[in-house]
Amino acid sequence: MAENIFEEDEVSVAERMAAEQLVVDVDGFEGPLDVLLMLSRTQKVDLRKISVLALARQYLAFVERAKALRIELAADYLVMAAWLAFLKSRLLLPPDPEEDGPSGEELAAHLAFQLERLQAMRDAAARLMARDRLGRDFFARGVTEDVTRVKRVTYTATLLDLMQGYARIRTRDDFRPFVMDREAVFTMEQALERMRGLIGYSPDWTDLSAYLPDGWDVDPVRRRSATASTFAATLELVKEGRLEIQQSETFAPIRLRSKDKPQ
Amino acid sequence: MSNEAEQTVEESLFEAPPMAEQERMVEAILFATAEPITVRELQGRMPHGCDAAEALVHLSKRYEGRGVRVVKVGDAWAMRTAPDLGFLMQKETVETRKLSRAAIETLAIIAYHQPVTRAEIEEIRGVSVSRGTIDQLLEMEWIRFGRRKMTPGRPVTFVVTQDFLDHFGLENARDLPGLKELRAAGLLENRPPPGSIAALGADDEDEEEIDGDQSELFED
Amino acid sequence: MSNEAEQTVEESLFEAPPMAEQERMVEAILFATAEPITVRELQGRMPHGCDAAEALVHLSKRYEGRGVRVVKVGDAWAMRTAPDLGFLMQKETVETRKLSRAAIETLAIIAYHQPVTRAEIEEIRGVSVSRGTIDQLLEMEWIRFGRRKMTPGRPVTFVVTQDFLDHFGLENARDLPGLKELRAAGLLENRPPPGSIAALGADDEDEEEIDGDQSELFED
Repeated sequence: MAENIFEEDEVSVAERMAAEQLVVDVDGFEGPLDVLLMLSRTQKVDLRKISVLALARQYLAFVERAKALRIELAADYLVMAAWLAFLKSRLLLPPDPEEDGPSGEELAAHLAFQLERLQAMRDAAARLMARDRLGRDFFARGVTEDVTRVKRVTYTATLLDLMQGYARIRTRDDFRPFVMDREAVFTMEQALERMRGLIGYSPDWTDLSAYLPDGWDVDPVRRRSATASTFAATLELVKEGRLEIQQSETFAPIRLRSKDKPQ
Repeated sequence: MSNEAEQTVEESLFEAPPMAEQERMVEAILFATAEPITVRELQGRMPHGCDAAEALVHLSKRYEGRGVRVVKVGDAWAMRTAPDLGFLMQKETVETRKLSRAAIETLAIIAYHQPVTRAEIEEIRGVSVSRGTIDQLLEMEWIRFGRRKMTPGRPVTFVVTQDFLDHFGLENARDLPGLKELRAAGLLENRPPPGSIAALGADDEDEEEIDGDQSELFED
Repeated sequence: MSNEAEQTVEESLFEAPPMAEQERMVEAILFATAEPITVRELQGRMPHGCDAAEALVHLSKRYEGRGVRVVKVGDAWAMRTAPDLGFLMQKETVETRKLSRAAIETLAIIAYHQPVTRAEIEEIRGVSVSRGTIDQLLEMEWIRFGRRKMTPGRPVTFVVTQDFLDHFGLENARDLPGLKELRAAGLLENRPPPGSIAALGADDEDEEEIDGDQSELFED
């Protein structure tokens, strides 16, 4: 189909081939600037000496051919075509002194600059990719040793910390009255639990002091607390009818005995 | 008395090992690691008082012409096999994902024009840059975000990374092939189209920023 | 560049490269290969006519005493960092932390009451002293064991060390300010108002809180 169209143009085979390729490859182009750059190469001159007018004609012809082939051209190709048509007219007509804005030459120069810059970047990219490359031409160490991170902690303190610490301890006694000292308190709950476990084994009269828990019978503060709670627990158990309690006289030892039947 | 003790401790603390020994240390560290290591990092791993930079000079001289070289990558150092022996390494060759033409061109534009905004890349290429292309380059860690441009909208910029330099065996982004010539030819300028107002007078500022950023990029 | 290299290789297909060149090749291969490599494998990768075994001998001699060595692993060869430089493969980060309150208090008691037994420390502090606290202070070399007390059980005592004195800038443990001076310095003055309701009937948890407040007051 393409051949039929171009037969009428009476162009050389080479040109026709180029044109065909151009049109067929339109999808392969990356936008109008890419096409322009490719077209500019057919002028076979230094990009700086390119004829933008000729280039505009080439591009417009390209768009016409693509249209004739019913190739869907993206909008920007057509925008570029319109712009180039405008540029062409500017370049061909003598400048209108009334009109503002950049001259055709300025616009053309900028387009030439854009093409040259794009070409320069393509060349640069090619040179970059042609460099010796890591993992292809030169290589990194094959066996790497990981760096283990060791965290070392050092501790520090100031003399003030030290003195404050000491001051804190030495003044703690001042705070004592305001704080319940749990260390030296044997609660009634604890005593009750302990007594419940013990009374079953004491059918004989036993001194209350014998029921004080280990470690609570030496230090006077602790002994006092343990005695009080144990006595209170005893009374509770008497109330429950599980214990008998007696004291021969004031300040005499308090003695107790189980009411449970020994098993 | 206590002061004296402290002093001697400190003195021995800062008495560095002989240079030959420091060279061995740098050798071992560089050898063990695939990634480039900065002088600062080297210094941090070596005993107190060592001069990693000097040891590096000695070491790279020692490896001149060997099968393995000491190379500078940005402000870091690494050991790499000599490129002329690449033919021995077919086994080690890692197939890098083939980059599209768009990706390669975008990469080159970022390398040569950095810091560069997406709009500028598009202006140079004449087509829009797909998100995927940028993503791919970011993912490969060949490019990263630079600081924002001080232009309306404060657009984000892209710059190349140390990995990029390492991959292409560049000591520095200034060593990019043909960079000087391109700059002299004005081809790295972001010339605004004639008649556009927005970019008027912005040229000098941009130029400055490019230089500033390029050197800054490799400082840390 | 790699093309050139390839060409020279092909040209010298039957003429082995000079031994120095072979050594370079072995060096590059050993460097880049992840696994140890046998002489036969080396030979297979090098150009025809090469003597990998001899090149290996030269290479390992070259690396003698360096930061990297050529070592035999089974019947294969590899390059490894010198064992005496293993410490470089660690990155030490030092973090300075404040001593815990328990440790400071224990230390203070030892300093003020030395030589002092653990039981005595516990009596003064009113709480038991954890093994860890004592160990930490011993490890820091701020306290050491003193002579045993001539009391039943002959308990061990603790005293402060010279390091301790150095750290706190004291010539002598007796230089520590006394209670009177602490009070004069305002260190003992912050007491809760007598009969303060907040503290009434407080249990352990509250005690902790009160103490916390107290230390805050001191620190300000």
